[in-house]
Parts: sequence; C-alpha cells; structure tokens
Amino acid sequence: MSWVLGDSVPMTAYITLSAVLFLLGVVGVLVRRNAIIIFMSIELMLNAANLALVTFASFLNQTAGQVFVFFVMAVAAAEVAVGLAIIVNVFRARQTVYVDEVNLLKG
Amino acid sequence: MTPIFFLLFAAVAVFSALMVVLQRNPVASALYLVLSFCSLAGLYVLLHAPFLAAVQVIVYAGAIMVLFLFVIMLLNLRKDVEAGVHRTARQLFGWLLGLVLAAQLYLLLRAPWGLGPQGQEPAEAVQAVGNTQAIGLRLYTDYLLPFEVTSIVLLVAIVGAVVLSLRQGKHEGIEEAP
Amino acid sequence: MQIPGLSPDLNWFVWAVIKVVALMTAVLLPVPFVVWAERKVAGHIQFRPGPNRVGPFGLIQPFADVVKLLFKEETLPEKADRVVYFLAPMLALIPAITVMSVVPVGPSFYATDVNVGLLVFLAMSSLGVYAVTLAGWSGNNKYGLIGGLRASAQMISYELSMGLSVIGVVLLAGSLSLVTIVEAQSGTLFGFLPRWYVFYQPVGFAAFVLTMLAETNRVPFDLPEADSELVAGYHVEYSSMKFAAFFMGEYMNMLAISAVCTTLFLGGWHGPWLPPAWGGPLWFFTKVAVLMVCFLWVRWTFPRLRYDQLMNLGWKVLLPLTLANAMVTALGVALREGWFR
Amino acid sequence: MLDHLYLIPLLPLVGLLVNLALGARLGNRGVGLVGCAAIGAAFVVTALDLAALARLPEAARHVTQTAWTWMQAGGFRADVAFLLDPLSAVMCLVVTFVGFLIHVYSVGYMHGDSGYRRYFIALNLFTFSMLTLVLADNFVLMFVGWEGVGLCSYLLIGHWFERHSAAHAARKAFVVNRIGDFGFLLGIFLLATSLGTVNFHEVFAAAPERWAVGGALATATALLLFLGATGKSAQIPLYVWLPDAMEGPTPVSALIHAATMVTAGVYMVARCHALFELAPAALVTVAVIGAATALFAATIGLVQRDIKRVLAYSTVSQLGYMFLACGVGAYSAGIFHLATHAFFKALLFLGAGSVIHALSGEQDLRRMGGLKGRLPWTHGTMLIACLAIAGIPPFAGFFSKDAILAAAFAGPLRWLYYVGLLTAGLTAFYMFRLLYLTFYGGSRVTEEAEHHLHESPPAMVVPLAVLAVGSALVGLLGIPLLPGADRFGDFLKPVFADLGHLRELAAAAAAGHASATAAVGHAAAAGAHGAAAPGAHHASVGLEVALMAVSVAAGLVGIFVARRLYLLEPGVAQRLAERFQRAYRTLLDKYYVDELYGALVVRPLERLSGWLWRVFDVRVIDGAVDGTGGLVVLGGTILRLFQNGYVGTYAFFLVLGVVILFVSLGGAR
Repeated sequence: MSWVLGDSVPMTAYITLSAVLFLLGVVGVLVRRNAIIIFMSIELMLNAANLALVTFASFLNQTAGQVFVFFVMAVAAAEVAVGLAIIVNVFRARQTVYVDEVNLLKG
Repeated sequence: MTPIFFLLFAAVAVFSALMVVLQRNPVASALYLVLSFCSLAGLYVLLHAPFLAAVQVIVYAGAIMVLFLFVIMLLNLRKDVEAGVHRTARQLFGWLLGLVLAAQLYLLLRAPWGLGPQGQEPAEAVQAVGNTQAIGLRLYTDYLLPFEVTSIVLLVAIVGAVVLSLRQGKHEGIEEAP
Repeated sequence: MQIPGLSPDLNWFVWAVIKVVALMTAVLLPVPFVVWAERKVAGHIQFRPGPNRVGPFGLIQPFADVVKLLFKEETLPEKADRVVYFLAPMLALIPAITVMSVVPVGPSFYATDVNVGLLVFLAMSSLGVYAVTLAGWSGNNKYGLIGGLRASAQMISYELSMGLSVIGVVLLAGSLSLVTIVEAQSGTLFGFLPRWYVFYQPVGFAAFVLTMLAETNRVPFDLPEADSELVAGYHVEYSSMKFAAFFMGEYMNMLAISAVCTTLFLGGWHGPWLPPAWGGPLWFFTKVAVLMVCFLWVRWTFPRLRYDQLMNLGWKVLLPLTLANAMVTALGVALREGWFR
Repeated sequence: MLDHLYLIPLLPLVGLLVNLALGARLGNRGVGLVGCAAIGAAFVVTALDLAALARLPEAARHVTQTAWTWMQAGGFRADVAFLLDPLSAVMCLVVTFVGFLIHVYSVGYMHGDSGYRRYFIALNLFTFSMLTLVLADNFVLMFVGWEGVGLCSYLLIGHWFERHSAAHAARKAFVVNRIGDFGFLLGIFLLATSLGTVNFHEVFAAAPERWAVGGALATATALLLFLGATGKSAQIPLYVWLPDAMEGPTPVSALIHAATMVTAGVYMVARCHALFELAPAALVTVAVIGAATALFAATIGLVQRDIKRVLAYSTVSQLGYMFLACGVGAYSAGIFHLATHAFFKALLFLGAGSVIHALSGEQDLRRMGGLKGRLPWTHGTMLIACLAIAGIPPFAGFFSKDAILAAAFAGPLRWLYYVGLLTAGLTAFYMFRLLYLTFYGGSRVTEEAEHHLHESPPAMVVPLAVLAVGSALVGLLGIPLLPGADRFGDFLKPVFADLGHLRELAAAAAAGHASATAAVGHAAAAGAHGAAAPGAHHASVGLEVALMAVSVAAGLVGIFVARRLYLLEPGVAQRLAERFQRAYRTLLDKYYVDELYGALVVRPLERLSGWLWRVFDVRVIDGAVDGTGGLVVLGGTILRLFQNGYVGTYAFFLVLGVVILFVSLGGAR
C-alpha cells in the first residue's frame, strides 16, 4: 500500500476493486429473493467487469477495452429493458417479485 | 492526488455496493447502486476515460437506474420481507460461496500474472483526456460489425420490451399515464 | 494566474474554490430576480401590474417570500421514506450547479474546460430526474407518486431528443468541449450575420428549446406538477425550505439550461462592439436573460399538453425530426470535408 | 455464339422452372407452349453453335467453357464446365431436334391428361439433364446428367403411377439402372484415384502415358464404364428394364427409350474411346456384347404381340449395333447409326403412338390391321421408317448400318459380321411384320375402338412428317466410298483424331507381349481404321459394294418373308408357331430372362433384406435407439432432482460451478 502516498495507482488495485465489486454482485444474486435486486446485482457485476476492461485498456495503452465497455453498456441497456418488462409481467401474473414464489418451472 | 481520489471513489463504490445487497428497501438499493455507478464514473476519469465516465453516468445512472426506480415505483414495492423458502440456507450458502470465491480471487491476484502486449496506439492518444475521437475511430473501423450487431440487439430489445409490456387486449405500454 | 507565495497545488486549489464560489453566486444570485420577473411578466401578460408593493417595482418581493418560507412549519408525512424525503430537494439543486461548472461564461471565464463538457451537461440533466421522481415517491402520496412517475417517463423520453438535437452542433464544431464550441461560433456569416449555430441548426435549435422546456417541467410540459389535476404533483408533500429548494431548483435549472442553450446555439459570449474581456459575460447573460423571458412568456401563453400528446410529440415528432437533422448535418459536414471526393 | 454454350442446357431448365412456378396459372396450353418453346430455343442455339463449330478449323473444333468451379478438394477438382466438340454437338443437335418434335407431338398426345403439367416439367427436366450429360467436360458432371436422365426416365415411365404395372416398371428401370450406375461410379472413382482428375481432356491425355495398354487398370476402368453403359443403354445383361419401360407414355418411349437417353451409353463409350482403345479386351467385350444383344433382342422381337414391345426390342438390338460398331473401333459409324436411329426409331414410336391413339389405347397387334386407309399419314411415315431401319437404300438406316457391318467385316472376329447380318435380316422381318399386322390385311379392330377411329391431330402428324423426311435423308450425310461425301465422318474426324496414335501404342504393346487379348485388340485396331478414321486406308471398294449388296439382300429377304407370312398367306405363321411350340414360347417369354433374374437375384435379395429387417434392424438398431432413450430418461430422472424451480438454487449451483472451475484451474497451475 505504499502507492497511497505516491501519485499513481497500480493496476492491481483497480483489478482488486473490480473483483470485490463482482463478488458483491454474486453475493447479491445469491442471497436476495427480490428479482429486481437480483437484477441490480447483475448490473453491478457487469460494471465490475467494465472496470476491469477500462483498467486494462488504460494500462495497455489501447482503446479496444473502452470500446468493449461501450458495447457492454449498450447490451446492458437492452437487457434491462427486456428484463424489467419480464419482471413487470411476472408481477402482473403472480402479484410478486420474489423469485422463490415463482417456481412453477420445474421437472 | 490520484491515490486519494482513487481511495475515495473505491471506498464509496464498495460501500454502496454492499448496501445494495444489504438494504431491505428496493428504492434505497437502487439509489446506492446509482451512487456506486457514479463513483465508478469517477474511477473512469482517473483511468483517462472521461468519455466512458460521462456515458456511464448518462446510460447507467441516467437511464437504466431510472428505469429500475420507475418499475419499483410502478409495482409500488416498499420493504422486502426477507422470509420465503429456505431463507437461512440461502443466506448461509450465499455468503459462504461469496467468501470462497473471494479467497480464490485473492489467491489469483496474489499469484504472479503478466500483462498482454502493449497496444499499438500511442500512449498520449489514449491517455489524452480527449480520447473520444480515438474510441470513435476504433468503433467505426475495427469494430464496425459488432457495432451494427449491437444496434440490432437494441432493436430486438425494444420490440421485445414493447411486446412484453402490451397488456392482453388493451394496447398500452408500461409507461401509460398512471 | 499564479498568486505569489503559494505552492502550485495550493494555488490550483485556491483558484478552484474561487471559481466555484463565483459560479454558485452566478447561478444563485439571479434566482430571486427571475422569480420576480416571472411574476411581473405574468402580471403584465394578464393586464395587471404584478408585485409592486415591496421595494421599487416590488423588486424585494422574492426576498420577502424567502423570509416567509423560512418561517413556515416543516412537515414530515407519516410513512414517508425519511432519507429519500430529505435527499430529494438537495438533488434538485446539485445538477444545475454542476452543469454551470462546464459552461464558459466568457473567454477564459469558466470553471473547467472538460473536453466532454457537453456529455457532462447531458449526464447532469439526466440526473435531474431523480429529484423529481424521488420527491414524488418518498412522500407516500398518490398525487406525488403519479407526478414522480410522469416526470421520470417524460424526462427519459425527452433526453433522447435533447441528446440528438445537439449532435448537429457537435458535428459542426467537431468537439464536445463547450469552450471549443463557442470559439467555433466566432466571426460572421456573409459579413452581417453572426456565425451562430442557431443559423446552421434552426431545426436543432427548435428541438432543443422544446426539450429544454420539457426537461425543466415547464409549461406546456409541466405535467409532473400539474396544479389543476395533481395539486402541485411531486412536491405536494413538501413545505417550508424544502419546498423553497424545489422552487429554486426549478429556476436554477432553467438558468443552467438556458446558459447551455446560449453556449450551443447563440454563440456564447460572442457579441459586437464590446471588448470580450467584460463584454463577453455581459453578452452571455443578456442572451440567457432573453431565453429566460421566453420561458416565462411561453408559460403564461400556452395550455398544458395532455399526457398522450406529450408522448406523441416526444417519440413520434421530436425523435425522428432530430434524427433526420443529425443525418442531414452529418451529410453536410461530410461534403464540407470533401469525404466524397 | 460459341461463348454461350451454357444457354443450351439453361433454356430447358428455364422452361422447367417457369412451368414449375407458374404452371398452374399458365394452364395446359401455356405449359405446353413454354415446354416446346424452351426446347425449340435450345435447338436453335445448338444449330447456331454447330454451324459456328463447323466453321472452325478442324484442330480447333474443341470449345470448353467453365461456368464455375463446382468442388475442389486437394488436387481433385470438378468444374461445371461445358465441352462442345463435333461429338457432343451432334448429340445435342439430335437431342434438341428430336426432343423438340416430340414435345410438339406430346402436346397433341397428352392432351387432356391429368398429369399434363407434371409430364412437361419432367420432359424439360429430362432434356436439361440429357444436355448436361452430353455437354459435360468431366466425368462427374456427366454423371450428374446421367443420374438426372435416369431419374426422369423413372418419373416418366411411372407417369401413370396409379397403374400398378407402370409403377412397377418404373421401379424396375430405376433399380436396374442403379447397377449400371454403380459400375460407372466405380469407374469414375478409379479414374479419379489413379489419374487424379476427372476432366475428359486431362484424363485422355494422361491415360496413354500412365497406363500400360491392356493393363489391369485400363481394362478394369473400361469394363466398369461399359457396365454403366450397358445399364443405361439396355445391353445384356441389364437390358431387362427397357421393354417394361414401354409402360410410359409413347412420346416418352420415343424420346427417352429410343432416341436419346438409351444412346447415352454409346455416347459415353465413344467419348471414352481413348480409354477403351487402351483396353483391347474391353473393346472385344463391347463388340461381343453388342452383337449378342443385337441378335438376342431381335429374336425376341420376332414374336412379340405388343406393338410397343416390338419396337422396344428393336431398340435394344439397334443399340447392340451401335456398341458393335464401337467395339470394332468404328466409333463415328456408331454415332452415325445413333443419329439415324434416333430419327427413324423416334418416328416408329410416334407412329405407333399415333396408331394407339387412334385405336384409343389398343396396343395388341392382333387387334389391329387394315388401318392403311384410315391412317394414311401414319402409314406413310411408318413405312418410310421401316424401310430406313430395314436398311433399304437410300434411307438413313442403310448407310449407317452398312458402315457398321463393313467395320465388323473388316474387324478381327469376322463372325460378328455374320451375326450383324443375320440381325439385319431379322430386323427387316419383324419390322415389316409389325407394319403388315398394323396397316394391311383385314381389320381385326374391336367395335368400340372401331367407331371412333381417326387420324391424329396435326400436332402429332406434323412431327411424324418431319421425322419421316429426316429418316429418309439423314443418311445422305454419310455416303461412303465417294471421297468427301462422308460429311458426317469428316465432321467427327477431329474427335477421333487420336485413334491413330493410340493404335500405334496398342500395336507396340501387342508386338511386345503376344498375349491373346492384346493381339485381338491390335487386330481390331488395325481392322477398324477403315470405318473409324475416314480418309485412312479403306477396305477395297469392290468389297464394300459387295457387303452393301449382301446387307440389302438380307433386308429384302426379311421383308419378303414377312410379306409371305403376314400378308399373302396369313395362318402360316400360326402353323409355324404350333410346329415349333417350345421355341415360340421361349421367344414369346423372352427366354425367361426376367424369371431367371428373379430367381437368381431378386428373391434372394428380398429374403436377405427380410432377415435383416426382422433380426438386425428390429433387435440391434432399434434396441440401441431405445437403449439411448432409456439412458436419457434415467439421467433426466436423476437430474430433475436438482431442478426444483427455485432460481436461487440454480444461481447457487452456477456459482458453485465457477468455484470448482477455479479450483481445477488452480490445480492445473
């Protein structure tokens, strides 16, 4: 942690941060039962990945990573639009957004 | 200066992410998520990606999270009741797995790992605060096809969302006047 | 410039503080007068004098109002979500001020020259939604909720058109930095017409003005706070200073957005006769003032849109229009740069 | 014109597609019109091409055009490319011209048939495939056409598929052809593997260098190719399908089973003469089988009662002639006979068709007779055709058949000549038997056939007339002896220009090791020069004339016998039949060949496949399939314990998987 006093942040720090955020996302998906919160956690994971991408892009001196992040954002927007529509439909059908109350789909 | 800002943003991001998971109130979670996204935008600025920072705020904070809030309000969800089927098991295993994964990632990060080859683009072109143009060039030359495909994905998503939100019989989208 | 006897860092910091303070005053100071102007204009449009008791021409009236509001009772509805309830009014103020930080008031008279300034503006205006939405929701009041929902839907819809309407300008200036954009508008057209982008981008300008009204929830797009049907909509549950915050927020947003509009379309600080050093800011604020008057004028002249009309206008008129405008502009730029040769 | 070869096969294809797509809307008139127009156009193009080709210098009469590369794997490569040289040009002309006439004829003949549109579509498809076959410049593409015509013949034989016999005949034709095609395919594989190419030009260039004359490889290839030819061209032992093919509509029999498709084998052998010349043994086989088939079929034809079957057997025997010609190396003579035969045999079939049409479907000679007056046009044209096939000068058959006989006479195995001669006599006999039984003598027509007996419509008569003119005159293209009068031979010369060289090779080989086959091949080669490469040394003129006289005499004898037996003293034939009861029955039942095949091949196969079905298929294969299903079900029942419908659980297992993956990766480190 000697870099704190310096004037540049090592890449490992960024990567660790993105890893931590990703983990929090995973945990969120696992422990919550509210579909919307789970969805948010997924978004969180996406952003963690984005952070990693931007980090590498910046430390490797190339824009490709940033372009990928751009794509991720676009696709995330699409995903949210559809996903939320689905959640709304589920709510209309079952009056709940709790994933463990929606369990008809099993063998 | 940079490390200070980094620590600041990182702290905020992690804290708010944690709150997203812990908060019982969906709206609060959403707001914390917005906060976390905003601090990520700050980190992007530190990483010489101001364009992405702005886009991050516009797309995530400005559009996606608003959509989340919108739905939460539409369904008028207040506090979560965290009961439900085998709740304890869920909590327990969830956190347990999270910890295991954390340990693994820690080992992974401690292990020596090298970087790939440096990019061709000159450092200043990328580091330059005005790398919007660089991104644009990349986007419209090397990644033109993915770009177009993404647009198709978006179109499909629009159609899908509209179809999903059409109530049977009446033709009104989600955002008809409540 | 370097203040003697200061380390560079400290110097930078000091100047930053100075600029910030200047900006905040620049945004906050006019507010009372805008309020006054609103009431005056309203009055005159309705053939009545408007406030004219407190001070000359009732100029002190706004301050009297502020005092009154200060002494009002703070109410906190039952079952309100406290945190959010307190958060919302603050959120109403932040974006406006932040936007001002990237707007160049005069040559070398701006807080920062972010090279993605325009995006910062868009980002902030998109954050503006939260204040309204959260305010409407947190009060746990059905009028408020409806107001909030309307606001979020409306603002999301019109952000698109706003973003698209400024693309033309970006294409012409070839930069996202507001300073560069303003500098690109110097000089004149055919010797007499100032080279402002309003003349290059009439459609873009018109669209921007419309979306401007919608983003600030002004008439004829004031559905979120439609007094006659939603009894003040999203801030129905607010009183005293929190209400004042929303009140100020609205006018600050108007100021900020007018400033941006001036920067993008009306040539920012450019103007004849006066030396730019102090004439620049003067011209700038004059243009902003004109725009503000237009705001008021519109408010007291037009009826409110119905919700479906609002959505139709946003999605079926403005969006295609701005898209087409962007394409045509792109074509023009391509021709100008001679990419087809 | 020559740079638009692809037009020739394309036009019928277009017609076919148009009929396929819009046929229902066009209506029957339109369909017929389109079909004929397509073939007509193809004919015009072909004629123009032929003219252009004739204008080229001899050496250059060899136009190749690559449409696109069809398949390429390593060194192997097959193009969709068309080759126009005198040989293919002549074939194309015959196919398109006769095809066109028969299309026109069909408009009248098939009028009011329920499958009218289907019929024309199949007919166009056939023409397309046939032209592809002829114009192909490599074996693979040729095989495509080869299979295409096979398919079309199947479709058209079974045109009236609701008739059981027709369906059966179609199936028989298809299966029997399969055997031949299998041989052909093997031959192609052999070529591709040993020479690494399937392009005609390259193959014929490479084969003489790479292969020893009379070597196993050459002989095997040639024999396999010839097996294919026997299948397609109905030679012993695979001729059995052709007589049954008469179940199809008569125009089809005329076009496919007389004029064009069945001659594909001859064309193929002529095209591959370079290979056959390298395998003298194979050549001899071809000659012997050809002669044998000719005689064999002719004898059967003597007594058949169904007018179309008589013609069918005569076709078989005429094809035998052509192979005989090829076998003794007189390729151009064979092709010449092919062309003339196309004319008069098509004419005969169409005439027969006209008769059948007039008698409202009656095919049995015993219920005809005395139609001369009633069907003047049909009678006249058929008379010409019979004279032509009987080899009476100056009709077409005379010249071509004479050329073949001359070549056979000059050939090594002189007895082949006598066989040919005998066959010629028999041919004349049964053809005139048919003629007399149909048109002369007292009418034996049944009443209901009697009272709407009528001459055919112009759409049918005009083609008859045209073909009659053709059958009368085409022969004059190939007048022997007079120098320069053998236009046909001269035109084809460049194709067979390499014969001389090949024969020197053969001769050298023969000199090298005096093995029997090689000697025969050598002799055959040496002998065949006369007919094969006109302009090379001729057999002496006197001999030629004598041969002609003999063959004509044979024809006349045949005619007179027929006249006596069936016109002047009817009943004699009857008595003869009773006298030689057994022989008669044998002939009538076609030497019981079908029964023989049935006993030897078909029934054992049926029994084998029955066993396979009951034991192998049911027990082993189905068992395996069911077992797989069972396994899947078992796995499913286990796995569905994990699928409890709770997304949370799924997510949990997902992450668990990630963790395990990480662990394994860590282990890999």
